[in-house]
Amino acid sequence: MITAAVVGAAGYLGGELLRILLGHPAVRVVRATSERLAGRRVDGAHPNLRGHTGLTFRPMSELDHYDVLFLASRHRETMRVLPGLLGHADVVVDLSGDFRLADPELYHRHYGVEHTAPGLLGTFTTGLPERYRDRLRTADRISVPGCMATAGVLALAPLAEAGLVEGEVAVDARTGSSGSGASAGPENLHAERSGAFRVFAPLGHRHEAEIAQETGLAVRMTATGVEAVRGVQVLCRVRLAEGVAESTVRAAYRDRYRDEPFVRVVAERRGLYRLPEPKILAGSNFCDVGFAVDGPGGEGLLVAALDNLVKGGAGNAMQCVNIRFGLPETDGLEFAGLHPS
Amino acid sequence: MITAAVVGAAGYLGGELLRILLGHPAVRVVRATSERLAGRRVDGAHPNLRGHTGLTFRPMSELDHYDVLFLASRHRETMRVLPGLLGHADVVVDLSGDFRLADPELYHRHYGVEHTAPGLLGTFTTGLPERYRDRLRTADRISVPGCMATAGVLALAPLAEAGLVEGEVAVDARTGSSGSGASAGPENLHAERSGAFRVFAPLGHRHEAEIAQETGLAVRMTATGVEAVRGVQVLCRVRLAEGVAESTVRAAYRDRYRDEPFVRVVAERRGLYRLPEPKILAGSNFCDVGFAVDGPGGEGLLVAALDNLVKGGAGNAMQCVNIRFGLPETDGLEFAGLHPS
Amino acid sequence: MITAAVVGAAGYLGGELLRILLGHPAVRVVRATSERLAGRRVDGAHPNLRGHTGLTFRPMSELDHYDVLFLASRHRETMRVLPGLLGHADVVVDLSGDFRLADPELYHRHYGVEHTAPGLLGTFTTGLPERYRDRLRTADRISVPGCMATAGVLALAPLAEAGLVEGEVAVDARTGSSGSGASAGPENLHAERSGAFRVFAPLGHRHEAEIAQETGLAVRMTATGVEAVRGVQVLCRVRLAEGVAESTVRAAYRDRYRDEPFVRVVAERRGLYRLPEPKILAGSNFCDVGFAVDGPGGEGLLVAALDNLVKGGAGNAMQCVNIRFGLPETDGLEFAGLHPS
Amino acid sequence: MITAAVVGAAGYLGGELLRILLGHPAVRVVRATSERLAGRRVDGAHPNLRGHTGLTFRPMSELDHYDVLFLASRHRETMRVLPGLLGHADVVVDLSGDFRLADPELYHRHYGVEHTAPGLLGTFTTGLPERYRDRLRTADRISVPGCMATAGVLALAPLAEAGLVEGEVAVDARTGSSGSGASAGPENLHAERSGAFRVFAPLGHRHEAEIAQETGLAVRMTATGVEAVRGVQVLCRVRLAEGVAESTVRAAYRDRYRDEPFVRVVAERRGLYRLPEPKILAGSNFCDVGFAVDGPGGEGLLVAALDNLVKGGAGNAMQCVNIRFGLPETDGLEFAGLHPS
Amino acid sequence: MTATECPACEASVVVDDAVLPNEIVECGDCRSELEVVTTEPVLLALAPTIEEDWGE
Amino acid sequence: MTATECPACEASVVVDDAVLPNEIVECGDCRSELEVVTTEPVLLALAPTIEEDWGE
Ligand SMILES: NC(=O)c1ccc[n+]([C@@H]2O[C@H](COP(=O)([O-])OP(=O)(O)OC[C@H]3O[C@@H](n4cnc5c(N)ncnc54)[C@H](OP(=O)(O)O)[C@@H]3O)[C@@H](O)[C@H]2O)c1
Ligand SMILES: NC(=O)c1ccc[n+]([C@@H]2O[C@H](COP(=O)([O-])OP(=O)(O)OC[C@H]3O[C@@H](n4cnc5c(N)ncnc54)[C@H](OP(=O)(O)O)[C@@H]3O)[C@@H](O)[C@H]2O)c1
Ligand SMILES: NC(=O)c1ccc[n+]([C@@H]2O[C@H](COP(=O)([O-])OP(=O)(O)OC[C@H]3O[C@@H](n4cnc5c(N)ncnc54)[C@H](OP(=O)(O)O)[C@@H]3O)[C@@H](O)[C@H]2O)c1
Ligand SMILES: NC(=O)c1ccc[n+]([C@@H]2O[C@H](COP(=O)([O-])OP(=O)(O)OC[C@H]3O[C@@H](n4cnc5c(N)ncnc54)[C@H](OP(=O)(O)O)[C@@H]3O)[C@@H](O)[C@H]2O)c1
Ligand SMILES: [Zn+2]
Ligand SMILES: [Zn+2]
Repeated sequence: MITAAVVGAAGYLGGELLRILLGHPAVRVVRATSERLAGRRVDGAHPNLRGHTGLTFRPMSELDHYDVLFLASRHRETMRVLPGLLGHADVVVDLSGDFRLADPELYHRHYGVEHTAPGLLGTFTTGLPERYRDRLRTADRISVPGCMATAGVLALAPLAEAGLVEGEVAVDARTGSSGSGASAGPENLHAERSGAFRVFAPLGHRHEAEIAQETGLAVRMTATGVEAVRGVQVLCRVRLAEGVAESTVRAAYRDRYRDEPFVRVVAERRGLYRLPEPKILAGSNFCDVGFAVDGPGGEGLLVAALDNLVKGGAGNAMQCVNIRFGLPETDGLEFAGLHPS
Repeated sequence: MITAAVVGAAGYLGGELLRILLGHPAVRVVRATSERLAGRRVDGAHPNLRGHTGLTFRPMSELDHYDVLFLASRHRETMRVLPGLLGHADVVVDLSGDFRLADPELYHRHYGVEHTAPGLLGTFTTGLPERYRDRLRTADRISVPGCMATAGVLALAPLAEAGLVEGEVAVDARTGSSGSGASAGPENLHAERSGAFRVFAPLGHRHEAEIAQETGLAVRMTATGVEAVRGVQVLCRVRLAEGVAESTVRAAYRDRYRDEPFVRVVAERRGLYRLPEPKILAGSNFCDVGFAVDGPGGEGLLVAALDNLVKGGAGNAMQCVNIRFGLPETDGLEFAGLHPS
Repeated sequence: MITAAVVGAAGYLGGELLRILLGHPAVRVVRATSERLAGRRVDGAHPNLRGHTGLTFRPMSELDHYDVLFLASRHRETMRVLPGLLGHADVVVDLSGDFRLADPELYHRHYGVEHTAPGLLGTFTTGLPERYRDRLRTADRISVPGCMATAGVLALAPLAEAGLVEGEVAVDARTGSSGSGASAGPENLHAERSGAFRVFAPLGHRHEAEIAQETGLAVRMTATGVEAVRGVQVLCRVRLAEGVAESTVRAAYRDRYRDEPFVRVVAERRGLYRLPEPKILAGSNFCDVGFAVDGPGGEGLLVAALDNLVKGGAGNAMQCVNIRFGLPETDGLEFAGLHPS
Repeated sequence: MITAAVVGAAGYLGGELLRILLGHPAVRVVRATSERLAGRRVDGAHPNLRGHTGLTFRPMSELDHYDVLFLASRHRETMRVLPGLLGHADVVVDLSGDFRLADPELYHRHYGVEHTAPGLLGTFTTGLPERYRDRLRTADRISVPGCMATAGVLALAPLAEAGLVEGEVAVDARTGSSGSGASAGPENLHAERSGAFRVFAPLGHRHEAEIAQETGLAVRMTATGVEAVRGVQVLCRVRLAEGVAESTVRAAYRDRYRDEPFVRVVAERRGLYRLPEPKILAGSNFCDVGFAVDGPGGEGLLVAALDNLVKGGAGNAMQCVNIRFGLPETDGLEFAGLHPS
Repeated sequence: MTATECPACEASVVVDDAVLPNEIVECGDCRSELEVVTTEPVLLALAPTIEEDWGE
Repeated sequence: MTATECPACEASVVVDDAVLPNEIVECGDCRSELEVVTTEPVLLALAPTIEEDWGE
């Protein structure tokens, strides 16, 4: 059995990691840290885990050595603790935003503070199997992309890589409330957040930089909080290159994702669920991608959806670790999602 | 114009009072207090009031003298400040729970602290027009009942007053998240509260005492937080007295509420909305009441619904003040509610 | 008193018209038609109107003559019945989509059928007070714009009219379920529609044509159904003209809407509700508009929100009729909206 | 591999059965019937199954022979088709209500029609492992209880079996919209059902009879539809027998369910999730049960929660089949549920 | 089983050999309803579909 | 590891041998916070808890 520990295990992403790890056939979670809840039972913070674990949270100071260590602590704080934790595991997987951007300048611009460990930035492999599967097989430091960034990259990659789009991309992201984590303030009070259409990032959302870094495209990104707990959907408005028709677009998606276990192409002409939406993805590791296009050389709308805590975080991290340890890529990630839900 | 001030105006009930007062043809709001937001614009805390008022919050220390002063501050705190504010208005209307129970012992039992102004308890008139309209015409101190208590009392009164029920009443209340106010903790975080069926008071909810006090019945009360922002619904399970049939029950409701401007009897045999529910009452001052009964002498289920911030608080207070100042009882309270919503 | 009749009164927009008209100080509703529900009480279909009206639905065949006749029947059907109803009222207000587009070709393209009364198209005045107040004072045939179109036009007008934007506009609209009306199919089943992020019009939504017609801009429009019953929000992505800075944009909005009773400019730097969202607008006739812009000559995101059944339909129609009959423009439309809600 | 077929596979319960069966290590689904959708892909009706199956629906007339046949067709219709299907499988599992009540009179009273196959009623074993595990090991005809009945029975069984309660039980059930199935009418239109507190069965809900049959108690049952897609919660108000204290109640629950893989006792003094609620159970096969009690001999409130489509239907059926075929009882049912959700 | 091309999206559609003219099959990629025009060789045409109306 | 009884619900609570007086442990059944009063033998007392206020 592979031994695993989770830092920041009291948060939403930490809880999701625990859920997935506890159901994994080849991994044993042996440590879950929380400073605030040290000494308390894990299933107090994560009531879905009742009956699945008797673990209690421990402080970070009590970490031993593990095969793999996941960090699900807050961005801006993670860069301070991660350097001191590298010795505690063979493989370190960071889910915060702190080691995603290769360029410390860009980090400063998007996170508003200086990076405190810029020297480590170049040492992480991006935890996106659909682009870096080979490198992940041997990576010892993995940085999992942001939830909206993952959706945006997976929507754009087939066309961007094949040179089928031109110019700037406008990304319109929508997200549920769990994306803000468990320690959120008054903006996440139920009476205020419920039924919201909150344009919290009208221009220049932070994941813009991640998507640009991965696709090579100029990206403008808007983000809105809507009524949902889990779920991210992105709409990418692109201009198709000269002569590119719908059949070319469809073929590009089909070919790019044919062998991917967790990307489905959804662009249907009938039925209620013609394009990707997160409603049917809660708990599942799928990222559904789809598209609609005008006539050749016209406009395209590319759509992706995922569960921010799964393919947008903990599930994606698990998939990377499965790859790294040579395990079946879908281990621990078999849940299909619910309909209706 | 009648001058009015609102203490605790930054809270949810305070905001609702301001909305109603600003639309009232015969009242002018001249003061809104908040300690925390003193100096800030009122429409910052209550964005629905943009374009309706230019008021800023002021601290309580700056209160002058008004025709009517509403207190919408927290229970347990209100009993400390209210005595010092009595001189600031001809009529004082308290919406907190602090002056509802006549008996300080009962207060202690239900609020967990000693009452700090027990001598004032007997000086308040209960702000329930359907029971105390006459007294309210001359009352200078009014204590508005709790939202679930109002619903429970209005559901039970027609049968209790006519002696048509027997034994103990089991009240099952369901409430939206605004009932906890704007300053709530982690239990009101959107991701935790959304979609909840939270039995937060399995036995012995605090409004039990108010309902018992008003109806003379033995009351057992359970309360559950469900997915809604506004809205309270209560189900009262009663045993009908010997020989009481549905027609008697219906007649009792009809007669009791025939002339009430804000109570509607809803017990229909067709349609989607056969019994009262808060979905169509948001923003309106109606309390809808209805019933279903078994054969004579059998069981009865009495149902009431209202908007906790309106008939369950600010609207009811307004109705009392209209009565007190000899104004048309529906002034400021004309909004019909929305369908669908 | 002005006499009014509503055709299609059993639908959602019809119900909303009735609610507003019943609360109007200078109008008396004397007729509400429904074919399906002829003979049934109006408050059976619209339970919020219990206690406000004793009207029953009548078939269209029983229409007399009224000062004003509102049509809230289905698009594609309205063009068939409207010609025969023109004689029944001095002023006819159509809320369907059938008389909005001046060009029958465009109608065919967007509604998929030939227009059956093309000769009447040119005879309607667009029911948008913010653009046609003067013409509306004497208009006898008024066609109220679509809900998303109204939002889009009000968001864009200040910049479009002043020539501050360039090139194509990308409009991203989000809408609640009441926008589909009361007679919808399986796509509106609660279990399917709840929590949806349904991109039902990825490219080329029908209101594109209305917005283009009103603003003179090239418009591309996407529409998504999200979790809400009422409410529309549009995000318009524009390119600002050379040298146009935020201060110019803000001034343009301020000046354009300074005297408008139902448009508020909302673009704040603090607080939870910085940009327009429909959450606080249910039942109110406001359209809130706001913006965020990049540096001079950069990108702009223009946002508008409204209640699709009020400013997006019945309320807007009422405002037009108030203008037409020389009544105070806010009569019947005073409801401020709720917070929280 | 065990071969399985699902009749009524286009419905909500049918879809849930398919999801569970497709993830089961020892079962192969070889047939899914639908009359309405014969010829269409299964993942068109159940979009969560995209990528999990290429099956198409077939009509019932094309059924072969299987190890196990599940019926998830409508009640009142199932009793007509089931007799003709008994020959198509070694084990038949019915999820409709048609073979749950032993007494055809009772069926008539609760379903409003004569039973058409009364002779078969006595041949079914009740599909509740917590009560009939031993019989299920050899049962060839299994009738799975109703979703609210399962919750009610599991809440009451520990006290009822031990004689710790007295007199009549009042059951208050709350349910999400998926409980009405995929073919529901206008009452399930999103705009009408959303945010509802719909007391659709004020007295005498049909599952009353099932609970009474299983517990031997006199049961009165009320049911309310609340805002949720999945999820059932029941509150059972009981009178404790003389001298029964909280510790006795807790011990009774603990002992009764100690070895049950899918029942958890949840009655906590701290935290947000102190009593059972369905919010964290979507997709999982758990039924959580809990309680709150007054002093000895006082009142008790017993609470149970489950996902109506899983432990309330398809998951429970799977658990029974696992038992019947000697498979690990948790096979196919490992999903832990999500938090937050 | 015969593989042919979806006229809507060019995906490969596998059709049962027993298929009859006028029967409706479904494309697994774009979910178009396809009408079998001829069977030897199998030729598919897009069947007409009704647009859903999301109203306003 | 020592097993002792929860003073709130009588469930068995397993306490680490290294536990110190005044430390807080949690009952797995009822989730009461329990304060360690003495360690030899281990004696637990109910720690005071604050009620959540669901307001109205
Ligand atoms: N949420 C998402 O969808 C998502 C997706 C991808 C990436 N991420 C990233 O992953 C990281 C963790 O995200 P998250 O959403 O899991 O954050 P979170 O729920 O806020 O948890 C982060 C940390 O905050 C502390 N915390 C949790 N609940 C708290 C509470 N109620 N009060 C005070 N502190 C509390 C915990 O640390 P202690 O217990 O040690 O104090 C926890 O480890 C962030 O860097 C985020 O950017 C999030
Ligand atoms: N909510 C209901 O449905 C309802 C119904 C009937 C009666 N009541 C009773 O009415 C009273 C007020 O209820 P409420 O629901 O309006 O309470 P609330 O929203 O919590 O407001 C109460 C006070 O808390 C302060 N406050 C508001 N928001 C805050 C924040 N975000 N952070 C910190 N402090 C904040 C304000 O005082 P400062 O600004 O001065 O600090 C405010 O006056 C209570 O006694 C309640 O029991 C409530
Ligand atoms: N909903 C909006 O947000 C909105 C906004 C602006 C404009 N509009 C436009 O206004 C018009 C009316 O819209 P709407 O949303 O009010 O439509 P609706 O609710 O579907 O009502 C339209 C008509 O359908 C019939 N109807 C209503 N409920 C029905 C049911 N359950 N079953 C069968 N028929 C039923 C009624 O006619 P009978 O009773 O005579 O059969 C009714 O007049 C449309 O042209 C729409 O495009 C709608
Ligand atoms: N829903 C629950 O929570 C639940 C729980 C326990 C037991 N049950 C019981 O299980 C049985 C099935 O329940 P269910 O909720 O799955 O029912 P459902 O979704 O209504 O499906 C029942 C049948 O109705 C047909 N159908 C499905 N969707 C339809 C549509 N849109 N239009 C027309 N027909 C459609 C299908 O048969 P064809 O495709 O062959 O026409 C399907 O097999 C019932 O007897 C119910 O009492 C339900
Ligand atoms: Zn195709
Ligand atoms: Zn305990």
